[in-house]
Amino acid sequence: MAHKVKKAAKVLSQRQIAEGIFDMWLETTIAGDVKPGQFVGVYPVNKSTLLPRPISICEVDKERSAIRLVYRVVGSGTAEFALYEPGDFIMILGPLGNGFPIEKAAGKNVVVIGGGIGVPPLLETAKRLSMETGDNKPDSVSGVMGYRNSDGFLFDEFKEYAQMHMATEDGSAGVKGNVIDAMRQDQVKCDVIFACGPMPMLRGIKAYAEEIGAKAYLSLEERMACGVGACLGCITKTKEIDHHSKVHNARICTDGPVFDADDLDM
Amino acid sequence: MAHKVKKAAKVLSQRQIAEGIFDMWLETTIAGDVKPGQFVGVYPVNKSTLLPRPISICEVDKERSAIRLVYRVVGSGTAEFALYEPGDFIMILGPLGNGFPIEKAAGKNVVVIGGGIGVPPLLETAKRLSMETGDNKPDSVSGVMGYRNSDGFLFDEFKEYAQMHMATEDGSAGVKGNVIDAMRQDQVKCDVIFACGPMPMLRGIKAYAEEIGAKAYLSLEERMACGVGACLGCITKTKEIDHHSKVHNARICTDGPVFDADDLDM
Amino acid sequence: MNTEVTIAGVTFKNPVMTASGTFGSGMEYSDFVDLNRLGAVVTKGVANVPWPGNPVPRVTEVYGGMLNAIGLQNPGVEVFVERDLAFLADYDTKVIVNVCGKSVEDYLEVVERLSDEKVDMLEINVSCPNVKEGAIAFGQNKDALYDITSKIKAKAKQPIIMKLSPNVTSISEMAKAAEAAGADAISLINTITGMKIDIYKRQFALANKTGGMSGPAIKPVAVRMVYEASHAVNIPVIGMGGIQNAVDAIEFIMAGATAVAVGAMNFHDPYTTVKVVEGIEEYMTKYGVEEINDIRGIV
Amino acid sequence: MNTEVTIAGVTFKNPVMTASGTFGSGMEYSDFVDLNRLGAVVTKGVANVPWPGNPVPRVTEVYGGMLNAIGLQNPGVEVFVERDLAFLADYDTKVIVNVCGKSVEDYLEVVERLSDEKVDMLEINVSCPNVKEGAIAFGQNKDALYDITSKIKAKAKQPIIMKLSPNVTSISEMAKAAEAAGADAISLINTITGMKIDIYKRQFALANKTGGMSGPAIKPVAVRMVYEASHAVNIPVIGMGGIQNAVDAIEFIMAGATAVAVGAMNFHDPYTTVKVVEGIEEYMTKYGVEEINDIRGIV
Ligand SMILES: Cc1cc2nc3c(=O)[nH]c(=O)nc-3n(C[C@H](O)[C@H](O)[C@H](O)COP(=O)(O)OP(=O)(O)OC[C@H]3O[C@@H](n4cnc5c(N)ncnc54)[C@H](O)[C@@H]3O)c2cc1C
Ligand SMILES: Cc1cc2nc3c(=O)[nH]c(=O)nc-3n(C[C@H](O)[C@H](O)[C@H](O)COP(=O)(O)OP(=O)(O)OC[C@H]3O[C@@H](n4cnc5c(N)ncnc54)[C@H](O)[C@@H]3O)c2cc1C
Ligand SMILES: Cc1cc2nc3c(=O)[nH]c(=O)nc-3n(C[C@H](O)[C@H](O)[C@H](O)COP(=O)(O)O)c2cc1C
Ligand SMILES: Cc1cc2nc3c(=O)[nH]c(=O)nc-3n(C[C@H](O)[C@H](O)[C@H](O)COP(=O)(O)O)c2cc1C
Ligand code: FES
Ligand code: FES
Repeated sequence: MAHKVKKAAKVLSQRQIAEGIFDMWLETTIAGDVKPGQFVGVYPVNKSTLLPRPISICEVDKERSAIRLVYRVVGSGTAEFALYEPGDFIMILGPLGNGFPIEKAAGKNVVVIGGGIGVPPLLETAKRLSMETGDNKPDSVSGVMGYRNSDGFLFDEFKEYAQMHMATEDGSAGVKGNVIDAMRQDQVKCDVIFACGPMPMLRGIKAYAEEIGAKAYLSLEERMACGVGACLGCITKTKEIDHHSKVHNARICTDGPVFDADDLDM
Repeated sequence: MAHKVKKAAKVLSQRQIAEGIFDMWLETTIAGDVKPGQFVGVYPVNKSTLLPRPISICEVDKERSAIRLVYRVVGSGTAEFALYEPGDFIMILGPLGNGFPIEKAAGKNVVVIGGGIGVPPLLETAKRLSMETGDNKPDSVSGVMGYRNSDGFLFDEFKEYAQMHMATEDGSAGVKGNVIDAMRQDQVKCDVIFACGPMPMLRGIKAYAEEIGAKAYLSLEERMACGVGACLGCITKTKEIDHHSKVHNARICTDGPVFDADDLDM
Repeated sequence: MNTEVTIAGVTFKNPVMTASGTFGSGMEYSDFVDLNRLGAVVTKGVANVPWPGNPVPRVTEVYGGMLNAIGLQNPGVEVFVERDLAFLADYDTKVIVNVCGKSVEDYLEVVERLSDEKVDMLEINVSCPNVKEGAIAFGQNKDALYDITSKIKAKAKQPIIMKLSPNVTSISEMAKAAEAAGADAISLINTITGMKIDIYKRQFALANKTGGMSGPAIKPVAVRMVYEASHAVNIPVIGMGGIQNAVDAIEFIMAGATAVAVGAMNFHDPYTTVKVVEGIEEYMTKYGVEEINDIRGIV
Repeated sequence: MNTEVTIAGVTFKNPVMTASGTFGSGMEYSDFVDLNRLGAVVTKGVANVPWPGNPVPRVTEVYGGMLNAIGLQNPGVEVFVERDLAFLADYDTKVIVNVCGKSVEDYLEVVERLSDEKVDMLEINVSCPNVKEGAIAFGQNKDALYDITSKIKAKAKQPIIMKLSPNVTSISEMAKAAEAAGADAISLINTITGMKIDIYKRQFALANKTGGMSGPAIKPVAVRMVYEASHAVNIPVIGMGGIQNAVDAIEFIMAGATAVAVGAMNFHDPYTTVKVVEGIEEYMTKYGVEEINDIRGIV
């Protein structure tokens, strides 16, 4: 696992890609050894806020030594991030978390499923899955993304790597309904699932995976303080006594954010 | 007295004029009605610090609707100020305080005396005094500035308005010693004194004024919170029961910063 | 939309007050704020005779707030009545006078002197950490608090608010003692005792060594205490401590406060009080809150 | 220049420790920090059996700090000894184990289990505000504190540090009770109880409703309490609360602390502890301080 560091990163670009959703590229040596599904902690400059904001790594560009963050403005930290301009330096902590177990998809039909602001980490995941097969946009890699409406941020970019399906809450694009509705309706081939999104969606996916006999790996969210496994702030309930806590509490920031759905008590 | 406001001001220029001393012009409507010796409260952006920093108005340019602040970097606030660049907006509160009673110098020999970072407010004071006489650099207006060493920031600018004398602690320029030494040595004509600087200097001036039978008006400093007379943080001991507190405590931010030396219990 | 709140029979046009000692008698902030917009002006503490307060430095800044050790400097109740109450009489806002003293008798003298003055309520400061005698001693011991409260209640013509100190093990116990002794309301929190040392000068930042801490940094402690106190008693609670904006004010109201006060943030932004009033109105409109009382203690 | 300090016969290479619960068992921060540079690693609280802690959300941010309600989740002393103590054994730093429990017996069981382990000192946490039983109950009542301290002292093989709660009326009284009962040192402050409410969701930010506040926002309260406590007792005081850098650490030392601990700021900057060590060395060099002990309590 890559050594974790806190260090300055340089903003390369920043643009708004949908209502309240921003897309920022950062130049950082952290880019050197990132697994898809890992995240970084971004520190606001505003000194009334001291904790890092966990943001998933959406894409990696090793050549430029850069990572891409796609984030929604929801509070003071993300509002500040949206003001950064190319050339600004910001502090980040990472790489954090375990990432998706790409190797578990080898030779299988794999589906990346994202919901809302859970979509971003699946882009690099889809890219790696596609790379692993050696094919360009292989048949065995599918993607199902759920959005509120037809803004479908990042959706087109996935098309380079996977067979894509969309679900929207308001039915304004793709299948009306949630990602499971789209899976069923579009009969998406599925042995292994990599998913990130809101808790109800993840619960639905776990149930769906059990139903169809697929393996699901889910990326969870929780309020974090340290991001490195020290504070025990960000736990999720596990079925078995986990290796670290001995009390069915895995740390999302270090034991996760990606968990085998079978291990979770959701 | 001008209405006090808190509002945004635009940085017009910023430059370093001596070791650790910065000179910043701000565009602000506050410039419209400033008395020399008044000050503004400057709010740092850093949210760990919420209180305004009192900084004297060094010069006023009514045409550009601008004020000039000359300040020494001593802590987090002033360090932040030094980073501002033309075009930045900052929040200021003002105009604050009473200012020097220019009218008391009418027809008299007046000396403006500044020590260290007490020099700045005397520049606008000297300018107004000179204007009042109707003369250019009148004989009746003198200035004595005390510095640690020969950096003598602002000294040359005073020469346009007053007969100038310098004292330096290390003797590297002007009279070696303090401002009183320079007053005596250069036999500066003196009926009225307007002074700002460190407490020991002000005490010395009060004694000197008594000795030579001159009137002295002293600008004082104290830690401030509100800057508008509400918190009672910034008091100085007065000889008589003052009009506001009824307990010999005048508020430097509103009853001052300029006091008749005769009223002070220093 | 109705922002009115009533405390002990006194109706305030909105729940936003000034915190004692941070707003002078209103005069100092009238350049910035239309006092008529405020629920109440709470004045700086006043004693029976003029108090000189503590030596300077009296104020210093800390992370997200400040320490003060003013030491209750005040011109005495006579000057206060003639000057400050006279000034406030011209405004359409309620007037709450904050009262301090070194002994029970001191307090009673002020309370009696104010009996026939145009004062809506009295706030009894038994929680100032910056004076050696009286003040906080009454606020850190529940028997002493009970005693002084009942004596003041017996003499006061106006309803009394007991202002509690956060420097206690159990705020609920103190709130209950005040209620049992007849207080009409309680207000909290006063400042938390703190200290700052200048490591370069190797001396205390304040002449008084310790000072009372206020500002956004203390808000979580204040919200918790308002929640605990409002669950311990049936009298109204006026909440304060670090309020910066309407969001903070509403947080206190949801924790159980009937009204709120803005203190140190006036120094950061002299328009804070009115912005809080406006922000509460916006929140109520946006989220369809008809009565401000409907969200009190809602969590 | 000598940065060594000695507490109850244990000599630390420098006065900088980690605050319990903010540094795991050192493992989690060893990516960032050379543990050999620290005066001591103070571990997360450990109980006789595994504790699941509180439901999430367990952490939330506040102005200049955070609230936590972890609820002392821990894997129990057995796993702790095998895994965490084994890990720490490889480092040249002192090991202080933070001990928690619901009853006096719980504490004693842990203390006895650790008797023969490679542990330099025990820090007894009687001040965690986030668990319903035990913990803070012992830290808010001086008789209970005396009782548990003397019982633990009687059984402990290693010197004991009593970790005090700031949620009390008089920290001096608590410090004296701990000293009288035989504590070898005291550490303070633990977190201050706070609350945060989300006014849009109309619910508490933490599942536990209240949480313990830490971070720079609490520093003035912590410095004041360290000053008061160190003037009330003759045993050494370990100071903590909001330390961000060497300036803060030296402030605590000048207030009377023999050693200091860095807590929540590790989350802001994982290199904080080592930066504090280096900053203290720089200060001592620059200002000609030969012995760190020379500036202790200097104000
Ligand atoms: C592993 C992980 C990956 C994430 N990836 C992304 C992403 O790629 N894009 C994106 O837009 N958002 C992502 N989030 C959510 C993101 O962290 C929050 O939206 C953000 O922290 C909010 O910060 P704020 O200051 O704007 O809001 P505030 O509400 O002001 O934040 C206050 C505090 O709460 C914490 N916080 C708030 N919301 C969350 C949350 N949902 N999860 C964890 N902590 C939270 C913040 O870290 C901060 O400490 C991720 C969260 C986690 C846990
Ligand atoms: C009426 C008046 C006029 C002044 N004019 C000037 C000027 O023209 N140029 C200049 O360089 N300095 C001036 N000062 C001093 C200046 O206010 C302080 O140097 C400045 O506030 C330091 O802020 P800081 O954040 O850099 O330092 P910090 O020490 O970090 O300041 C922390 C706090 O202390 C207050 N403070 C610190 N030093 C002083 C001080 N000496 N007086 C009052 N409050 C202080 C700050 O306002 C702030 O609240 C003046 C002070 C007063 C009272
Ligand atoms: C400078 C200053 C002076 C104060 N004077 C008084 C006072 O005279 N009487 C009183 O009851 N409280 C006094 N207080 C306490 C405030 O009224 C308030 O309870 C406290 O500051 C917390 O609120 P805040 O964080 O919004 O400032 C004073 C506070 C400050 C900052
Ligand atoms: C997440 C977290 C967990 C903590 N766990 C413990 C604990 O297990 N035992 C303990 O005695 N103190 C615990 N504390 C308190 C700290 O050790 C410290 O006393 C407090 O946070 C103040 O220091 P700080 O402001 O530097 O964080 C914890 C604090 C935090 C923030
Ligand atoms: S955020 Fe601290 S353990 Fe995960
Ligand atoms: S700074 Fe508040 S009265 Fe002067």
